[in-house]
Amino acid sequence: MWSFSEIAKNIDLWLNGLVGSTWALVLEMVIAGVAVIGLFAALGLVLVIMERKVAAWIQIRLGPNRVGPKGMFQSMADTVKLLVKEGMTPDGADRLLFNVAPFIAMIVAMLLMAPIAFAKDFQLWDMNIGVLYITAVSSLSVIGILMAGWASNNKYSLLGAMRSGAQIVSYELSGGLAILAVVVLTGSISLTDIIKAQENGWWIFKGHIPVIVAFIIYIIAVTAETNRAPFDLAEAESELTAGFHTEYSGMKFALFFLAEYINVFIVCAIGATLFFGGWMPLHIGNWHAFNHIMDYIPSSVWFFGKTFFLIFLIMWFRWTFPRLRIDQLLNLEWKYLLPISMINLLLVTLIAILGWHF
Amino acid sequence: MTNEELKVKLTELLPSVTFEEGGEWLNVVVEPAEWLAFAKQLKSDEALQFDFLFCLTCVDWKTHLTMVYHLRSTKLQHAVVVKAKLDRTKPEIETVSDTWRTAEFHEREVYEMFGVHFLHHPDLRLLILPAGWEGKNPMRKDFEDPVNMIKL
Amino acid sequence: MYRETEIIKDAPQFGEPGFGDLVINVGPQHPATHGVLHLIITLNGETIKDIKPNLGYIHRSIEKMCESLTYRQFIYVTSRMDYLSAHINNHACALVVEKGLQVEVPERAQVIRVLFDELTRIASHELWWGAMAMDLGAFTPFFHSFRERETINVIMEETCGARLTMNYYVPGGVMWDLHPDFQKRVKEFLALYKKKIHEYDELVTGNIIFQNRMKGIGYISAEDVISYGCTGPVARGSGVHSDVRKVSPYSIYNKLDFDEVLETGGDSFARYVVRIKEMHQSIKIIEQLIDNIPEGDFQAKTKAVLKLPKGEYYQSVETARGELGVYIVSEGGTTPYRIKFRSPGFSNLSALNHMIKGGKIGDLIAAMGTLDLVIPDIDR
Amino acid sequence: MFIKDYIKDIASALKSLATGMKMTGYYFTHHKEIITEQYPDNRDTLVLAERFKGEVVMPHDDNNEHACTGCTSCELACPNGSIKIITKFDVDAETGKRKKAIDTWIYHLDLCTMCGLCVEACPTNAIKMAPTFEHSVFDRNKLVKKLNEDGSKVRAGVE
Repeated sequence: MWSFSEIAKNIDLWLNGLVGSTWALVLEMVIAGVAVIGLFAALGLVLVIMERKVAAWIQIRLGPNRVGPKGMFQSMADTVKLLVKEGMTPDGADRLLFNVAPFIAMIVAMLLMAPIAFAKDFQLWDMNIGVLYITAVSSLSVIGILMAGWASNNKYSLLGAMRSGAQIVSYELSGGLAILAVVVLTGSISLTDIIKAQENGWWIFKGHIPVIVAFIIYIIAVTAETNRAPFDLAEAESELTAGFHTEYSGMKFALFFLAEYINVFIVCAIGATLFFGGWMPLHIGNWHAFNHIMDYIPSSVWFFGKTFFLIFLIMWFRWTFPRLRIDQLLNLEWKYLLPISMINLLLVTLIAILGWHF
Repeated sequence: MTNEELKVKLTELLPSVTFEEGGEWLNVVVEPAEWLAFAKQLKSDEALQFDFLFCLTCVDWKTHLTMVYHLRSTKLQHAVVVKAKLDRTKPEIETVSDTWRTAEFHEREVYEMFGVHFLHHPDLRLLILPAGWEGKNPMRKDFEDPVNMIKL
Repeated sequence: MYRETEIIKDAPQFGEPGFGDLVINVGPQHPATHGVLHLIITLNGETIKDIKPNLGYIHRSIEKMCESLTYRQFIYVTSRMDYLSAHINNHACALVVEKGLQVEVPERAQVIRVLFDELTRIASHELWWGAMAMDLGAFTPFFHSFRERETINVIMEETCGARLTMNYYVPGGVMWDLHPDFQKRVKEFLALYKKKIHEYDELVTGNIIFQNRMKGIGYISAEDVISYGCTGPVARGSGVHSDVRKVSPYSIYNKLDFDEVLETGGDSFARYVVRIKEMHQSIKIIEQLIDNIPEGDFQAKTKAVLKLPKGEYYQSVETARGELGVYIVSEGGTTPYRIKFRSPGFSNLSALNHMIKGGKIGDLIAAMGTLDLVIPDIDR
Repeated sequence: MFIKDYIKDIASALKSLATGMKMTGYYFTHHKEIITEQYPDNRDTLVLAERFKGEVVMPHDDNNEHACTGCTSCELACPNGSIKIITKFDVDAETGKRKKAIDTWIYHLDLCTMCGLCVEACPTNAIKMAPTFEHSVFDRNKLVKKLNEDGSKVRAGVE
């Protein structure tokens, strides 16, 4: 009874009863806004701690263990530190662009929250063009980075911004084609249809070889799009000190820092929805007893479990691989990922038409 | 080649060269004017092939400055020490940075520490000392610095 | 006065060649320079056109200082020059003084010295390997390399009493005898090292991203290496036979069986492989010596006040970075009249401009990583 | 043909990435490999090598006597002048002769580089290196120490 969709339905009924339907809608939008910001804050805290613990264990050290029980309040302390720190604007910086850039990065992250299905029919906005909306909006984040790089009047950040501009634009291609592979199999670009099509088995199993290849390309493209690990050329510590957010400090830096982690959450959520069936429990063909047992686990636990597994995978990349050089990065995209994802798309359409998938 | 053979070969190359005792390698004293030509021969000559200048420095003997070049041949495994006397007031010598590339940095260091002016050096600027130390030549024996140096 | 304004003052105007080049400062505070090295780089887009090093941020004029230190006192100064091969630097100074005084160092002291030199070489290559990987963006190898380096530091702490700048060598031998469980700890280290060696290749050497970042980067031919005076792994990466332990063996290196590691690639990857193999060679040397450390006293009798007879002395040793030469001109007094330290880092740095012209910033960081620069070794 | 080594190239790349991931995965799961030392917490169990050169100290025995005769050989041996010996002449009780004795043994801990040459040079082993390493103080002139206790004398028979 206590699933998210029930709660949402009760609130809706209660509000409609209380005030007229238009006011109820406005109030619901406010509640949704507050809920998303709350999710951001919680995610920010959880992901920072998770990243530092994963990094620590891989690097044979303990990780934060002093602030709070077993170091759990460390990210709380970091956020408070960033809140009280002075957000300086370097002289000679383009003041407007400099101060707006972090908010652009944050707005894009929030926009992408809309179509994601957190639990069984529990979505902010069940739009029928889900996938198209996601790919369109996620390409806006590069504007925030370019603004930051250009506005902070610092040679290193300019270099960092130029690099990340080239990187995000080129990795959109193979990321988009990988997503298309799943869209072709389901025949619709609405996220709920995609999840419903995975009723009798997730696409990663049903779509066998081509969807696995699409998934690998998707993970690589998405790591590049969020400027992480093997592709973190935008803020390459050892080359450009801190890349595009060198001059940021205080709350503005916190916004960039948070936007990066929220982007990682979103792309993993999308990856989980497309390839691992979002909130759909693990069903195998006609094993009804097994499927029935799987339904007992609430759908939101399924969703968050899959997403956090993918986040762990991306974090694992970060603490294992060195950084690519800018020309190798683009070389990898244009000479390897793009051709493979195109051929893979052809393969998937062939399988979809002939129905060779499970 | 042993020291004696080297001695014969070098006097044949440049008659006006004199030799000094002391140290495990042959010490050759050369006139600063003939040094560049002599250096080129040392490197190009088949029997010598001194292609590795492993130490270039300067010693301040209070009456004059001596440039010391330690040369070794990586192919024939023999070494020689070439010295050139310069007068203290206007020390000048030809640069050898185009025969041995390593000389460029070492000569810049000797220039700022001892004030030896290297002619035709590609980039004779201060290397280690901060700006404003031109001409102070801290490594000379008569360098006075009341702040940092405590006279016992 | 900020040195860079000099360059900007006469920056090329519109129409002149070189207009539109970006002049950026790498250093003196920069994560990849491992010290206060300041490189002024002229960039055209991402490719590097020219590098002008600006040194002297950690210049303590060691050579001027040594002119007022006696022959016992100046040894401790050299471990502040290349602090990663402190023992090997002290070994050079001790050898020069012993060569001048014709002091016969007992066999036990020589074996102890060679053991500590090789342990220092491994510790230095460990730290280089971790820092090199961190420069290229992989943070994990740094912590793994410090696990081995820490075991060596504990060995040093137990016998010499210090972890980084151990002042253990004196003219005539070593300050104290070995600690009783020195051999046990060294055997423990060898066991740990053998267990963990495959990880170095799995995590870094075999990694395809690493190879792409290092293969063909910072190429320097054999003639240029000799002409730029580079020694050590930088020279052996291009196939130049320059290991002082083989070219002019000192101490008991001629009695030891180890081979000089030579690679002909000439690029960053070749220099990387040379250092990794050199670690194996040092392990081989330690294994030969650890079980037969001869008995006898650890320090030869020397007079209270050491006076080197008039003349000049030169001794070179193979540090982790290359050939360190100590050139002493003595007037017969208790302090050297003039002393010159031929430091490997100084010449290796001069080759950087030749290596990296036309490369990208990422290549500069990769090439600088394989040069293994220690900045106090350059500035002295 | 091009396609064959294109695929082989990708396969070897993925394999090398996979071995790297396997190794870090091993360390992620095996926490017994962690080598962090919790310094402030393990202070009482922390054992330092007894030869650790932390600070020069002058051991005094129970009746406040030390072995320093004030011969200043340690001051001469110190490479960077961090030792200053002030000597005084006090009259020896029986023989009535004036004998040189130590007045204050000034030790500049902030200048000292712990090289151990003074301990080496001392003829009567009056000073030794203590394995203490927590030297941080709030006021710099706390680092200038006087090693011989007040009212301490030379131990009899130390020449």
